[in-house]
Amino acid sequence: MIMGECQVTTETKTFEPKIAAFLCNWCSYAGADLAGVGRFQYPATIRTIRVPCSGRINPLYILKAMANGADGVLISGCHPGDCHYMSGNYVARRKFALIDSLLKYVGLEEGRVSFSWVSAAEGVRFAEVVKGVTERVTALGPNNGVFKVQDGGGTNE
Amino acid sequence: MEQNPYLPITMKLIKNLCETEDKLINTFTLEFLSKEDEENFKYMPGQFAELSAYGAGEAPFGIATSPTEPGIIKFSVAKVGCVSNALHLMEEGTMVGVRGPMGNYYPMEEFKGKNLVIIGGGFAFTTLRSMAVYMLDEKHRADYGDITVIYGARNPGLLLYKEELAEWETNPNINLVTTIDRPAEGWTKRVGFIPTITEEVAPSSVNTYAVVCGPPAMIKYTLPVLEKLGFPPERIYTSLEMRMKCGLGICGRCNIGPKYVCKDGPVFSMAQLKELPSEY
Amino acid sequence: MKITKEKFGQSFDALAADYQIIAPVSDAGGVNYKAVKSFSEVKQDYLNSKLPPKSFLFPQHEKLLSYKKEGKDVTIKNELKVGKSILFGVRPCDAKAMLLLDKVFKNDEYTDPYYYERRDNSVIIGLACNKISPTCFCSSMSISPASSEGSDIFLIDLGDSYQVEVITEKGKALMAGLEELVELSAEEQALVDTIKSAQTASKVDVSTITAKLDKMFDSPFWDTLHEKCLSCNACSFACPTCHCFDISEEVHKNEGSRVRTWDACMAPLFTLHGSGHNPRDKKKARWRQRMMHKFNYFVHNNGDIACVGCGRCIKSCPVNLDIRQVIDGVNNVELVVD
Amino acid sequence: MVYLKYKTGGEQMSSIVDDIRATARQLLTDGKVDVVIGYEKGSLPLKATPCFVRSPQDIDKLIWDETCENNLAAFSTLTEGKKAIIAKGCDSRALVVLLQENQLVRDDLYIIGVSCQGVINKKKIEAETGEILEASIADGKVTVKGMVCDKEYTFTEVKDASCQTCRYPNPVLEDIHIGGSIDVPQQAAVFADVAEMENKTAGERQAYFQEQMSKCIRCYACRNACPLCYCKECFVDCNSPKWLTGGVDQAENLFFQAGRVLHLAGRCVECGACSRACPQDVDIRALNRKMSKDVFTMYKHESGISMDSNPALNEYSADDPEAFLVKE
Repeated sequence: MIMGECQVTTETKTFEPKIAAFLCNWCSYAGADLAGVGRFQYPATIRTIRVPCSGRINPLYILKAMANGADGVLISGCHPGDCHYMSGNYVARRKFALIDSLLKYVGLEEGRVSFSWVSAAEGVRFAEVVKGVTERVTALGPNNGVFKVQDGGGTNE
Repeated sequence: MEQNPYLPITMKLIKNLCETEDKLINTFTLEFLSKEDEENFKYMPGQFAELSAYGAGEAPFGIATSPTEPGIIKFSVAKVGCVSNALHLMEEGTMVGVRGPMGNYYPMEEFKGKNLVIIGGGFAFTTLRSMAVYMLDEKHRADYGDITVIYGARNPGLLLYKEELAEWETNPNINLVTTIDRPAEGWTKRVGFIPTITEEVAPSSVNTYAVVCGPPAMIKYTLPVLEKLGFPPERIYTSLEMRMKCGLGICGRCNIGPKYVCKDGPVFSMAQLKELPSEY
Repeated sequence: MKITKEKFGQSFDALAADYQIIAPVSDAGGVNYKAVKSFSEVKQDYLNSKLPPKSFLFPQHEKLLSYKKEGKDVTIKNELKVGKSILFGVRPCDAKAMLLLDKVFKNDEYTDPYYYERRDNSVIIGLACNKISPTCFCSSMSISPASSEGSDIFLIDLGDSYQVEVITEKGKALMAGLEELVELSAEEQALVDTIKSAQTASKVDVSTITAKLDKMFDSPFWDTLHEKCLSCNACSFACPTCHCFDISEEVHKNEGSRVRTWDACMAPLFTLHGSGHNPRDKKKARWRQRMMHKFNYFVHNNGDIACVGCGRCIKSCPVNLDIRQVIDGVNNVELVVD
Repeated sequence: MVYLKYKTGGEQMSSIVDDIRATARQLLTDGKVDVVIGYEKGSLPLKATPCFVRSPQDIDKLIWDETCENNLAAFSTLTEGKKAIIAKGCDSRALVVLLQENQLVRDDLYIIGVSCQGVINKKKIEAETGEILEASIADGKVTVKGMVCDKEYTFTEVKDASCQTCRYPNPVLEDIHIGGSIDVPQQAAVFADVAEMENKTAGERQAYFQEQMSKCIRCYACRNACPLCYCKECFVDCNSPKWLTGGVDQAENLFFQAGRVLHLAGRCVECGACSRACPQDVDIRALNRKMSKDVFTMYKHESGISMDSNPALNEYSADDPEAFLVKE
């Protein structure tokens, strides 16, 4: 299965998506770390942005990532109940549900923006999530511009 | 076609010097890259320029150097926003953009043969320094009478151009009075707010012009003092600050009544300001 | 003299090869000026466009320069690129507004090359208003629904033909290719006369407003005028003479551009200083600025009122703050004589 | 219409106006408030305009009819002093949210509640009749003389979209109620409009919103007309970080609208002021309605209907739906 995927990647070598990954410091970032330490392979498509908590994620981060040309966005925090700050991810969960729903409503393709919970112990799963997200974003192709600002209109600080 | 006034010339930041103890004000020394650029950048004390930190944007700052200092221009800038932060962080050797010189300048011609009292507070001393240096230049010194500089800051650490001030202390061509708001350890000079000190040390208003720059509160309380000392509004000058973008009198935000501070100012006499609405 | 629309359309289509032609078209946002390739795309029967044609001389978002940073070095590129264009179907109010903008973008010291390159390379084909909207008040602003001021060529719609007046040398040069002008019939002449003598029903009196406003900066009139204003930019963006802009930077990695975008005096952040001080932090001050700028400051600086009576601000205001009523209000203020 | 207890433009309407004026007079003469924020006749047909009454002699300017479309709650945070506000159902909901978010002091606010049978959407009429020259409202009929044609409409035909789907025509918080109340219409399917849009393909929706966004000129009338957009510095104006440029690229316009709508999620009271304020007729409401529907179906919450219920995004439950998660 993994071999097969690799072949797919080689064939479509022309497009390697760039995925902005917002990972919570306590679980998902540690999960990513564990994936690295454990040498669980996953595609080098994500650009990690560590945030203190998934509750810290502002919807604008997601929109901005796409405006600046990210082909996909991955957001990951602690599993519900495991939040380092007790309820940050519960609060985030409501936000995420609405963001996900609105983005699809305005016509953003399913799979462009993904949400997941990955704990610090789930190194393998983190790799799986990234693989899955990468596959779906690769299948969608480059950011088609629903939010991508044309002609270098992006702004970074 | 004439020059595109929106295109900056490129200059090299050769020195990025922290001026004050609170580390909020830096002086940037910029070097002209060509003789031609320098030729085209003929300015007078009181003018300003739009300084570009590429990646952050552009903002207007008063030119702190005098045209008598060739090859370079300097700006002393407080860290307040996007552009000034980027400038503060900038490494020496970086290329920046400069548009200018812009605006009007202190009426150096009109000042000829007159005594000058220059009153500055905080970091609003930049274009005043330019003017003082201009008049102290050997080519110009004879044109002007007595020069008194009253310069104050909250504490000694916040005074700009400390080395130069030290030099002026002993220079017979200029009478420097520095003051700080509250007593501080090691400070042996004057203590007190500028209006009070002005009242104490200002020269006679006869045949004298006053130029005042500083925070609004300082100006507000200094003006009555000058009035009391007999300075008529036509002989009191100040330089105004406004939010500016184009610097060309077009973009529409820096106006006071029908006057654009960027083009018709920034230097105004109190007599001129009295004719304008108090919207600044 | 007149030309049939059929003939005119043929010349129009031919000109489209050399010129970018901007003309009113009907689309999702209503009637607006857009680039067209053929006369058949042009909306024939319209009162006026929803947004003024000023955006073709002064776009809402325009690159001034671009740059590339490499290490400590930077290279700058001027982004001024302009082709020849024709603005077709410009109403008298908007044509007059361009004359006013001309004064803004050139002052005693500077000329704005971005505006003037476009301006100098464009020909304005004006079109008289056969129908007048109830919010139009151009007749009060020394314009009329059929005034040709500001147009290079001026047309009056006669149904299946246009009455043609060539106003400027620029217009003459463009018209050189059009030979097929014929005389108007008596009937058509009568129609032209009717259109030319038409006046807007809505009127304001601006005869003394500038002098009045000279004395009104501190008037209590401003204390309540602004209350219902929401401080949005709808009126300014819809205004053919409003020209305030912002300059900002758009950055992508080590490359970027400096752009100018429309801005408006109604926005509180417009005048906010870096220090936090804001000379026009109150709506009152901003509305006073809007009126003063249009009816007083602009007159002092440029000799004309910066309002052409197109009525777009009236139509676009979400709270119905009607500039005609504000003008009336100024006229009705009793100055306190001291 | 069955649910209309009083007719449009009828006698009850004028008695409401009398009662509003009497209440305003009382409040001002008693010194209970400094200003009464209501409506007066506007300069255009079928358009009322907000009116700030500070002295009894201006009281007779106050009106009440189907043209009173602005959400006056938007002025509550902008106007200093003690104020009385004439509030329709949606306006009162906005006031509730503002109170919940500590933007208003309850004691400084006097709510004059008026039940609302909906407001007229002028744009809908003008699309057919051309610019309106004259118009009158009587007996549930709106008679319009337009530049293109004259036409007579029933009130329901020209009612604003947000009023068509209104579930709270009666004020939810008020200090005095004026006029009768309105039976809440039974809607066959709540959020039918959203469902219709949801049933379209992603491509169709994308095309629809791109067309809508292409009209936006970023004048921010929507934001400023919104009673709940009270941020001192909106994210669009923020320059550090700079979320948006001043460009009018449709992707950026969607960024602005989506960002704004997400900030209003769980707070929006569906008054439709944004859409009505839009000079370019952008269907902003479609986005807000979607959020309202989601909040309603997922979290059983409607914003601003009671001072006691917490805003949806301030709360959570252990079993909130999480269908949005990736499948891995």
